[in-house]
This record gives sequence, structure tokens and C-alpha cells, in this order.
Amino acid sequence: MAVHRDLSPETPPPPPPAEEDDSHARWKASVVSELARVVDNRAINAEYRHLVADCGEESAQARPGQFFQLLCPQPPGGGQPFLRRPMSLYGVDPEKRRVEFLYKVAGLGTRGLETLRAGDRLDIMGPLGQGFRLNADCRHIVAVGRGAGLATLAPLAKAAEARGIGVTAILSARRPDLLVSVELFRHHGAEVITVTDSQSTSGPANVERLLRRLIAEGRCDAFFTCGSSRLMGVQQRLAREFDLPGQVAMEQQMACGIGLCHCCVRDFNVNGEIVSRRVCWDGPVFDLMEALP
Amino acid sequence: MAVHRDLSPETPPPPPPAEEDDSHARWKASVVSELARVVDNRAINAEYRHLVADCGEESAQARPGQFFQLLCPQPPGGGQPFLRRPMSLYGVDPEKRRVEFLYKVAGLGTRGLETLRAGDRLDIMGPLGQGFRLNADCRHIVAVGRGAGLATLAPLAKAAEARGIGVTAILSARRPDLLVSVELFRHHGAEVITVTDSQSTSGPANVERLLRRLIAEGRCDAFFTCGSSRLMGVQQRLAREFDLPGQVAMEQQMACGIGLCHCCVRDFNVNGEIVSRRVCWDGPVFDLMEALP
Amino acid sequence: MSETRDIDMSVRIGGLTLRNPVMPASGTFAEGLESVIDFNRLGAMVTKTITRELRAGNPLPRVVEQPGGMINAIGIPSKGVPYFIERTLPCYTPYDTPLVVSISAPTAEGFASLAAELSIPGVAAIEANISCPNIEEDGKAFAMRAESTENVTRHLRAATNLPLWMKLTPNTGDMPEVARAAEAAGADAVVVANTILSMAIDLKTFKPCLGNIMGGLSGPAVKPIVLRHVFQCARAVGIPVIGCGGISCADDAAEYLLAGASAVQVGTATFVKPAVMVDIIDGLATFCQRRDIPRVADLIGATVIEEADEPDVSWLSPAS
Amino acid sequence: MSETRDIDMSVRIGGLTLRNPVMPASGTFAEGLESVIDFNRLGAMVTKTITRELRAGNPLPRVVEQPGGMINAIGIPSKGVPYFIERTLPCYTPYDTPLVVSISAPTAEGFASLAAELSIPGVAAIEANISCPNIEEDGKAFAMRAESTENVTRHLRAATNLPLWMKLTPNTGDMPEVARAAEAAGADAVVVANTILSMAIDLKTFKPCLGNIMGGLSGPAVKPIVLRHVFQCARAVGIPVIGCGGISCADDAAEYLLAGASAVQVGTATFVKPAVMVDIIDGLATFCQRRDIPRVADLIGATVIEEADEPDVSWLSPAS
Ligand SMILES: Cc1cc2nc3c(=O)[nH]c(=O)nc-3n(C[C@H](O)[C@H](O)[C@H](O)COP(=O)(O)OP(=O)(O)OC[C@H]3O[C@@H](n4cnc5c(N)ncnc54)[C@H](O)[C@@H]3O)c2cc1C
Ligand SMILES: Cc1cc2nc3c(=O)[nH]c(=O)nc-3n(C[C@H](O)[C@H](O)[C@H](O)COP(=O)(O)OP(=O)(O)OC[C@H]3O[C@@H](n4cnc5c(N)ncnc54)[C@H](O)[C@@H]3O)c2cc1C
Ligand SMILES: Cc1cc2nc3c(=O)[nH]c(=O)nc-3n(C[C@H](O)[C@H](O)[C@H](O)COP(=O)(O)O)c2cc1C
Ligand SMILES: Cc1cc2nc3c(=O)[nH]c(=O)nc-3n(C[C@H](O)[C@H](O)[C@H](O)COP(=O)(O)O)c2cc1C
Ligand code: FES
Ligand code: FES
Repeated sequence: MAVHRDLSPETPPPPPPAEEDDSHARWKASVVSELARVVDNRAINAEYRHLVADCGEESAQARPGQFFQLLCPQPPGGGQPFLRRPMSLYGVDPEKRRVEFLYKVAGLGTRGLETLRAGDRLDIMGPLGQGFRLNADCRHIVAVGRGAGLATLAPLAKAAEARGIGVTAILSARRPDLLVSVELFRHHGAEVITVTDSQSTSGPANVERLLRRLIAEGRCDAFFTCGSSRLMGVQQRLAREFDLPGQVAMEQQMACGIGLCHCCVRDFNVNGEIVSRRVCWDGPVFDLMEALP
Repeated sequence: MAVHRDLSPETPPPPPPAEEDDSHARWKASVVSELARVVDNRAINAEYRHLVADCGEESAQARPGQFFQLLCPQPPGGGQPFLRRPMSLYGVDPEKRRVEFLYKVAGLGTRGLETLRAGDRLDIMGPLGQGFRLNADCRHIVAVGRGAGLATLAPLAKAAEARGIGVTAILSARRPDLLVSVELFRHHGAEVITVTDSQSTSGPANVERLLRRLIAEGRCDAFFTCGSSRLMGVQQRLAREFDLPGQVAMEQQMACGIGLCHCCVRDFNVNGEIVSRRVCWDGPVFDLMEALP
Repeated sequence: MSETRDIDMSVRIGGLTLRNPVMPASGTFAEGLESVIDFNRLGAMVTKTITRELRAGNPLPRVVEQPGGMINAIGIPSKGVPYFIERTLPCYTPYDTPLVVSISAPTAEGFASLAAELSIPGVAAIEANISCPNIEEDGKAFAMRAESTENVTRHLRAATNLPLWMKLTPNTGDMPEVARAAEAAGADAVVVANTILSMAIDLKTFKPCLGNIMGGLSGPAVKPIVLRHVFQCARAVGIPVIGCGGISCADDAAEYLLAGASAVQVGTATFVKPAVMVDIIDGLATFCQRRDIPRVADLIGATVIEEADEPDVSWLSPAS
Repeated sequence: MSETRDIDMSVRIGGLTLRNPVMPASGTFAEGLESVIDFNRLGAMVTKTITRELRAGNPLPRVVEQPGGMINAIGIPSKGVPYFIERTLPCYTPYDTPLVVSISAPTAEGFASLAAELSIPGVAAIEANISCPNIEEDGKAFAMRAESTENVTRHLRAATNLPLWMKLTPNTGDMPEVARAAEAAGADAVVVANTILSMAIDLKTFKPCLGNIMGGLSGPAVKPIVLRHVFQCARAVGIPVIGCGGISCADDAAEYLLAGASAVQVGTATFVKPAVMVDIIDGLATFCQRRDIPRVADLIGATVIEEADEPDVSWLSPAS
């Protein structure tokens, strides 16, 4: 297996540049950084907070699996986060022009996010990256998430519903009270199966059993997953066994978020060759079979 | 006239160091940096704001002419002021443990001060520097101030009253509505004469006339001044002519505020020799006759 | 944008006239930025450094945030020259903005042959990133010393007729001398500067924060240092100096021009504010307008130095 | 303070044992600080650099604030040796804390005779600030080059039996070599480092913000750069390295110790937080306690470097 890191596949071509005679008029940004206005920012359980913000037209075009880069305010006690922080789209309303995020307070930047109150401004940049692709000939998909992946997968529920695609969501967490997105999936007609560490239901063996049943029932035309490399491994095995397609949303530390800096690379196995891709630009959603843990 | 810059006179000796056997117990800070609690911070006219803060025991020992170094919060629009900003003591209450400042919004730091609300914390460091000395054999002093000098001179009013010393305050400003400390001086029994540019009463000639009258009336045993080098010049001339003592509070950009860095030096004329002194440590109050404009 | 009409924003860098003095710094620019800003607004475009060989780049983590900046050790992941010519170059040819190609090689000959190979239509200038190790000199970067800089510049000069910009490192004690060496050997401009070698240690693991142990500091934190280098280099050479280090607003760019830069490159600031280069261009125009300065080029080297100001370097290192 | 009891905070710098590794940086410490902190808590005390001659210092303004730091061009206002011995020294002798006297001179002989003159009771060590111009070498600072560093160190070594610390400049490209030269010539420790030469221009007046045009950057902004220098120097020499640059909390100090510093100096942070050195001492004790590290000296050079981490300097300047 030849190792060539950072040999990204062709990146999506840039939008066709404007013609010379009328360039300024023609060119239009597809990614913006704007001062969104916070509508709400509250804890929904012991770990996660839900942030809702009014935004502009472009941001409100975000699609499931895409993400934003947030310029986090300074948390109390000082220390200005210098770089933006990536956050998956959790919800979007193109009419109301509103985006939602679900985040866990981890370090400097997210501690800054925590301080935001309704009415405050938040500099958001997006929508970014390649989101999930919902294939028209899919009838029923399975979404398997854990951790921040529960936020990343959430917007699939509405999108699948809109396309008449059935969804089974297997949502994993340490404890039942730390599960998120359960109501959201149900609201959009998905079947939700919750598995937790405290109930000893979240192990790979149990999830594999659940998935095998769904496959057997013809309710798994594709896997969508995020947030657990163990569960990703289970799905990769089943996908190979049953020749099913799948997509996975990956995380990596980011600086620019738009493919400039090559700090967010990960290795992928593309037909037996290891290639390096930028999570922000070539992903964050990748082909399940190419992802490496 | 020999020029030796930065040849400061003897600095006040440090407090006697503790003995070895019991050093930690004996040593006590005379200057502290503490998080004071803002009680009030409001505009009193188009230029000046009045900041009142609850503080600790040491800060509340501040005396007229001393100053504090304030660690200003970040103003909206970013840019964290790195160094502290010097502010004269405007008022102090040792019983209530409260200090007051009067400040003009000038740049980054003071724009940060402006954002403070009651209940906020403000890191103040002080009391700093050599304040005004009120000689017991003075019967009547004259205080001449302009600009930030109106704040610096203000606490003299109460101190003089307490010692039974009469005060005449000549307060100068561009317009009558920009005058500050007038009521404060009156409250403590001082006679107040206001002079302004808009009324064409603030010129040196007029102030000199006022001062000559006070001297003639025996109501000027000493000058106390701050905030105008033109008016300082007038007083130096009169002090020489009538052999009167005087004190002047000076300004200079500061970094440390406690004599460490030598960034706040000014030249003084000491018996015909130019010597350099640190405004923060040797001053900010200096002998009127030694000051250079 | 209407403000920009009244001000002549153009600057000359050797043989090239740029529509304005603002361009990206190598390694912080790629096609992806087209989703945020119109490349036809820029003074020039500068590619990530490319090498002849395929290169993997450095181990992760490649970036660590610092107060007022970041340290990076991306390395130079490179897909080689054919990929660049066939796939990357065509992305930029549609724009009416000169493309500067940044190159690197481990030997002077390597630099020369790479420059020759890339002296093709669509490439407006070569920027030689000589802040990389010279394998013929024990791995010391070319730009650490005047001699090796002169040597590599001479090789490059012989290999290409394109405008040749030499990008210097601030990790040397001799920048003005190195700049003079580049000028003597025929460079058309010097870019001052690359990042400042730095380090951070993770207090949880006691390991370096970067996979590469050390990396280059960039962002606002380096601005006062690199501004000084630009001031010193601009006084040392007659060719244009292109300033690069911590520029994140029009005021920063104006400060660099005043210090003697003929143009500026913007790097890290784009990560935080992706449209910052356009803001800087508009802001420079406004800066000139407010002061009745008709041409942005009038700012170049316009710092007022008074007689009495002659530096007494005292306990500082000398001002070259 | 009770925490400090359990941890052995002492460190050895050449012949000196310090009660803890925290001391002020030269030029940021004076008697005035006694009003804020107890000097008997410090690891050592370090004076502002003194010279034989009377010196005025630089024109004003001497300081300009920067994001995350400040640039200063104070110069070395000095009242000469007799004043120091008669008036300054007695202020420090009552304390049970070693006093390090920082000296400077324009020639190697000047350094030597000043050191000899100051090798008197009450002085525990000499810190030679060789970041100042060497008038015998065209004004280049001694510490810019290994040869001049070796020469001045040799002269100093012959002139005093006191522990000799050489304070280096980061404005050279050769710090590890310079440090090796100091070691070879008999220095007991190197202090890494002085400030980084920098500049700022006032956009209202177009004049330099400092009377001296250029000055030295200090404060948090320089920390990642100087930490790297300490890491490189500590690997280059066997004598202790004293780290100095941007330290403003216990975590910063711990990072320097991990990088290889045997002690640290704190400068600019004291201007912002005057009691910061005491906080750092207490914080380092807590740092060790939380990790069950019995002696603060165990942190020195304890950075974990894994095999795979061997730096690939790529487009950065080489790691010495
Ligand atoms: C595409 C993408 C989508 C994400 N979506 C979500 C989400 O919807 N909800 C959520 O809670 N979290 C999400 N994350 C993780 C989130 O970005 C990190 O938790 C956050 O950056 C931590 O920042 P901090 O300053 O609080 O932590 P610190 O540890 O102080 O951050 C230090 C640095 O490390 C980076 N970093 C730290 N943790 C991560 C991480 N897990 N992934 C990437 N970078 C990291 C930070 O961005 C920063 O540059 C996502 C990450 C990526 C890459
Ligand atoms: C002993 C002393 C007492 C003072 N008392 C008062 C007071 O009671 N009320 C009041 O309104 N002002 C007072 N000042 C002036 C006050 O310190 C400045 O207005 C303030 O520092 C400006 O800071 P800034 O960040 O808003 O302005 P900026 O212009 O952004 O400040 C930039 C730098 O210059 C310094 N600086 C700017 N102006 C002055 C100045 N006039 N004097 C000294 N340093 C300056 C700042 O401290 C800072 O370091 C006093 C100054 C001194 C030295
Ligand atoms: C992520 C990153 C990658 C970089 N890659 C390169 C590079 O490939 N070639 C190069 O010459 N400089 C490279 N640089 C240095 C920048 O071009 C620039 O010199 C430096 O970042 C200082 O400018 P700034 O402070 O505006 O970022 C890189 C900088 C960053 C932050
Ligand atoms: C105001 C000021 C004055 C200084 N004076 C001296 C000096 O006289 N001698 C010297 O060796 N270093 C001097 N320095 C440098 C400091 O000792 C120290 O090396 C530098 O500031 C970096 O440390 P810091 O970031 O903790 O301030 C001075 C620094 C400052 C800020
Ligand atoms: S974050 Fe910069 S390329 Fe992905
Ligand atoms: S401000 Fe530092 S000595 Fe006065």
C-alpha cells in the first residue's frame, strides 16, 4: 500500500470566474462571514448547549453535514480565542434565515460561546465543506451518532423527510440524560433507538446486532455516521459485507476552514492507496469506505 | 547648565525589610492591585465621567495627588489595552473604603473604562506616587487647575478643610459646561473662581490678575496646580516674585507606575542642573519651581 | 468601492505593476478563497510553495493557537510540478490578476531548474521561498546567510526572465545583509518575511504542541518585529520590499508601507477574517483619501525620521 | 503559601542555589516593587543594567503598547558605579535573597573591569547584558556573534570569581552557537533572552512611536519565540539556561522549565500585575503538587520528545 500523504484528490472546481468586462458585478460570494444575531443560547443537558442565531441569506443555505467557523468571544478570565472554531450545522431555516448549533463546552472557544446572550452578535463563517448527499434511490437510511456527531447528523432528519426517505437513528451517549436530537429525529418521523453506556447498550456488539436487524428488514440502504470511530468500524464491516454505501462526517483541528492551510488533513484509503485530504474542504463528509479511524 | 538626564534624586527608601526569622509575617504591602467593585460610572458632562468603586483598606488610604493604575477592560470593537492607565485620585473615603476617579475618554483604555457598569470588577493598583504635602503653617492655599487637573486637585479641598486651611480654587475649562469639581470645592468651603475660554476669562493674563489679587489679599500662602503648563508658568513667575512655595502634579506616559521602568521620566531644574525624575515614583507631585513645561 | 476610484492604488514591484499593493502570503491562499472574495480585486495572487518532488508535509498537529497568532508546521505538502501545471494553474488563469508562484528546493540548482520549468504563460513572477533548508549547507536555510542567498539568487536569475522575488526568513540576525545579497544577485524584490521559528509545549502531556516540535509564528504577534525588519531592509536595498507579517487591517498595511514596503502580503488574518484582503484594499483607499494623499505609492517609505531621532541602540541589538 | 512547603522548589544555577526558580528580569525591577511584594519570597533579585559612565537613556516616548506586549527603548540611564555601590546596593542587602547585578559596557575590557569592581559583598552573581553594541565591532551587539561573545565572556571570567550569567539577544540567527561560545569561555549560565528588536509607526504623525525609532518587544507576544530559543539553547549547552520572555503566569513558567530552563525571569508581566512573581512561585508549587512532582527541578527539560517527532524543518529555518 503506497503511502502518499497530502495527495488530495481533485478538489471541487471553484465557481467559474467572472468575465473581465463585468467582473465585480458578476462575482458573488458563496461563503460569507457575517455578524449573526443570537436568538437563544441555553443548556439542554449537562453537556450540550443549543445556540440559535439569525443570519443572512447565504448562511441560511447551509445543508446537512456542512459546518460553520465561529469566531468565539473572549471567555471570562481572559484569553481571546485567536482561530475560529468549527461547528456542524445542527438546524437551519432558509425562510426565517436562522441557523442552529449544538455544542459542548470543551476549552477556550466554547467557553466563550457559552457567554453569549440573546441579542449578542456572533461572527459566523459559512456554510463550509461538503455535506451529506442524499441519493434519490435511497428508501431508508440509518444514522448512527455519538458525541458531537448527534448534532452533525441531526439535520439529516428533516432533509430525508423532505425527500420521503425513511430514517432510523441510533443515538449513543454515556447516559440517557446526555442524549440529544432524540425529539428532533422523532419529530421528523424517524425511528429512534437510543443506546447508552450506563445501560450497557452502546457497545459495538449491540449496535452491530441492531444494524444487522435493520439490514435484514430492508431498512438500511445507506449508513450515515459521525462521532465514534468504533461505530464507524462496525458500519464499515457491515457495508462491505452487504455492499451498502455510507457516508461519515469527520473531525479535525482547523485553522482556515476553506482549504487554504492544510492543517486539517486526514489519511484516507482510496483503492488501497493512502491519500491525504483536507477535512474542511474535501469533507467533512467522506465516503464511509475510504475513512480511516 | 549641566544636562544629566535620568539622574533622579534619592528615591524614598523602601520600607525596612523584615527580619529573617519572621519575614513573611512582618512584610506588608503598601501598594496593592485588587479587584475593586464598581459602584457607579456615569458621564457628568460632555467630556468627563465619574467612576466610583468599592476597594480594600490599602487603596482607601490614598491621599490627595496620589494616583492609581487601572487595568482597563477591552472596549467594544476589540483591542485589549495591555498596559495599565494612570488616573488621579478624585475622591476617597477610608471608612466606606471607596475611591473615585474622574476621567475623560481619550483612547483605547478609557474607552474600555466607559463600558463599566455598577457591579463590574475593575483591577486597580495603588495608591501610587508622592501626593500633595499640606504644610501646617499654611493658612490659605490657591489651587489652579485645568483639564484632568481639575480631578487631580479635587481631593485637596477636603484635606485642606480638615486641617483648617482656606482654599481658593481657580478652575479653568473651554466652556462653563465642561467645568468639573466646582461643587466639590464649594462643598468643602473653598472659594471657587471659574474661568473659561468661551468667556475669554481663562487666558494667562487674567489668571495672573486673579492670583495677584489673592496674593495682595494675603490669601495665597502656596500654589497647587495641575493640568496647564501655561498656568504653571504664571504661578512659577509669581512664586519667584513673591517667594511663595508651590506644588505641581505632572503627567507622563507610564508603564509600571512604581518606579521600575524609567519610561515616565521628565526633566526638572534643580538648582540650575537638569535632572531627570520618574513621574510615577518621584512624583507625580513636584516642587513648582523645579518643574519644566 | 467607490472610494477607491479617486485614489491611484497601483504600485510597481520591479517590472510588474499591481492594481493595488495587497496580495496573499504563500501558504494561506488557494482556490477555496474564491468562495469568499473576488480574486479580481487583489493586487496579485501567490500560490502555496511548490516543490519538484512529491512531499507529504509534517505530522499532525500542524497548528497551535497562541495569543495574537498561531504557530504552524504544515511543511510543504506538494503534488509536484506536473500536477501544478495541469491542475492548479488553470484555476488562476481566468483572473485578470498576476499569479506569483512560490517555489522551494533543497539546492540552488534545484531552485533554478524549478524556476525555469515554471516560467510559462500564466505565471507572472517567481517567489523563491529560501527559508527552507539548504542541503548543501548542513540544512541551514538559504536565507540565513548572505552568501547562500546570493548564490541561490544568482542561479535563479540565470534560469528565468520572470520577475524574481526572494522571500527571506526573519530567523537570521542579518536580514539587511541578506536582502542586499539578493539585490546584488539580481532579485527584483524581497519579501520580508516568512514566519518566526517558535514553539509551544502542552502542559497536559509535556509534549510539544506540534507534531514537528517547532513551527513558525505568524499573526498580529509578529507585526512589530517584522515591521522593523521591513524598515531596516528597505533602507538597505534599492529594490522593492514586500512586507509580510501580522497584517490584519488597513492600518497595519499603511504602517508597513510607511516603513518602506512597496506592497504587502496578508496571511494568517485571512483565516480569521476571510475577506480581510478586500477590506484592507478599501481601507487603504480611505486612509489616503482622508489625508488627501492622491496615490497609495506616496505612502511607501514616508515615515518621518527627525534628526534627533537617530537611534541610540543602547542595550538593544543594533539597528543594522 | 502552605502548598509550597511540600514541594522542593529550589534550583541550582551554577554555584548558586536559589530558593525557587523565579526572579525579575533586568530593567523591570527596583526598590519600588517592595511596596507590592516581599523580596524574601523571590528566587533572586536582578538589578537594572548599570554602566560605568553616567548615561541619560533614550529620548521620549520610551514605550509603546502593542497587542500582547510592549516595545521599549528606555536605554540604560545609569548613575554610575559609585552611586550604585553607595545608594542602590544597600537597599537590597537586608534581604535573604541573592542579588544579581546586571552590567554593560562598550568593550570587553570595559565589561571585565566593571565586573571586577562589582565583585563585592552583597553581590551574588554578575549578569552581563551583552545585547548592547560592541564599539570594537562596528556597534554590533556582542551577543550577535559567537566570537565576540566568547571574547567578552573570557574577559569577564578572568575578572570575577562570582557566578557569571551571560544575557543573550534573540536578534541573532545563531543563539545556540552564541550560547556554546559563552559556555566555552566559562560562563556559569546563559539568560535567554533579551527583547526582540521591533518598531511601530504612529499613523497620525507618520513618525516612529518611540523616540529611539526602534525598541525591544517584550511580553506575552514573544513567548513562543523565546521558548523556542530556550529549547534550542538548552540542548546546545551543559550550563543552566535561564528563560526570559513573556512569562506571565505559572503555566508559562512551567513551559519554560519543560523546555529546558533551570530558572525564569519575569519582566513586563510585573508592569501589568505587580505581584505576579509571587503568584508564579505559588502556582509552580501547585502545578507540581497536582502532578505529584516532588521537586520543581524535575520539570527542567522534561519535554517528552518522541522518536517520530524529529523535526522536519521544511520551509522553516532549521532547528539550529
Ligand atoms: C467539522 C467539525 C464539526 C464540529 N461540530 C461540532 C458540533 O456540532 N458540536 C460540538 O460540540 N463540537 C463540534 N466540533 C468540535 C469543536 O470544533 C471543538 O469542540 C471546538 O473547536 C473546541 O474548541 P475550544 O476552544 O473550546 O477547545 P480547545 O481545546 O481550547 O481548542 C484548542 C484548539 O483545538 C481545536 N479543537 C479542539 N477540539 C477539537 C475537535 N474535537 N475537533 C476539531 N478541533 C478541535 C480548536 O478548534 C482549537 O483550534 C466539530 C469539529 C469539526 C472539525
Ligand atoms: C499621574 C497621572 C494622573 C492622571 N490622572 C487623570 C485623571 O484623573 N483623569 C483623566 O482623565 N486623565 C488622567 N490622566 C491621563 C490618563 O492617564 C490618560 O488619559 C489615559 O492614560 C489615556 O489612555 P487611553 O488608552 O484612553 O488613550 P491612548 O491614547 O490610547 O493611550 C495610549 C498610551 O498613552 C498613554 N497616555 C495617553 N494620554 C496620556 C496622558 N495624558 N498622560 C499619561 N499617559 C497618557 C496611555 O496611558 C497609554 O499607555 C493622568 C495621567 C497621569 C500620568
Ligand atoms: C498555515 C501557513 C502556511 C504557510 N505556508 C507557507 C509556504 O508554503 N511558503 C511560504 O513561503 N510561506 C508560508 N507561510 C508563511 C506566510 O506566507 C507568511 O510569511 C507568514 O505567515 C507571515 O504572515 P502573516 O502573519 O500575515 O500570516 C505559511 C504561513 C501559514 C500560517
Ligand atoms: C522597560 C524595560 C526595560 C528593560 N531594561 C533592561 C536592561 O536594562 N537590561 C537588560 O538586560 N534587559 C532589559 N530589559 C529586558 C528584560 O530584562 C527582558 O529580557 C525582556 O523584557 C523579556 O522579558 P519579558 O517579556 O518578561 O518582559 C528591559 C525590558 C523592559 C520591558
Ligand atoms: S482548515 Fe485550513 S485547509 Fe482545512
Ligand atoms: S512608569 Fe515605570 S518608572 Fe514610572
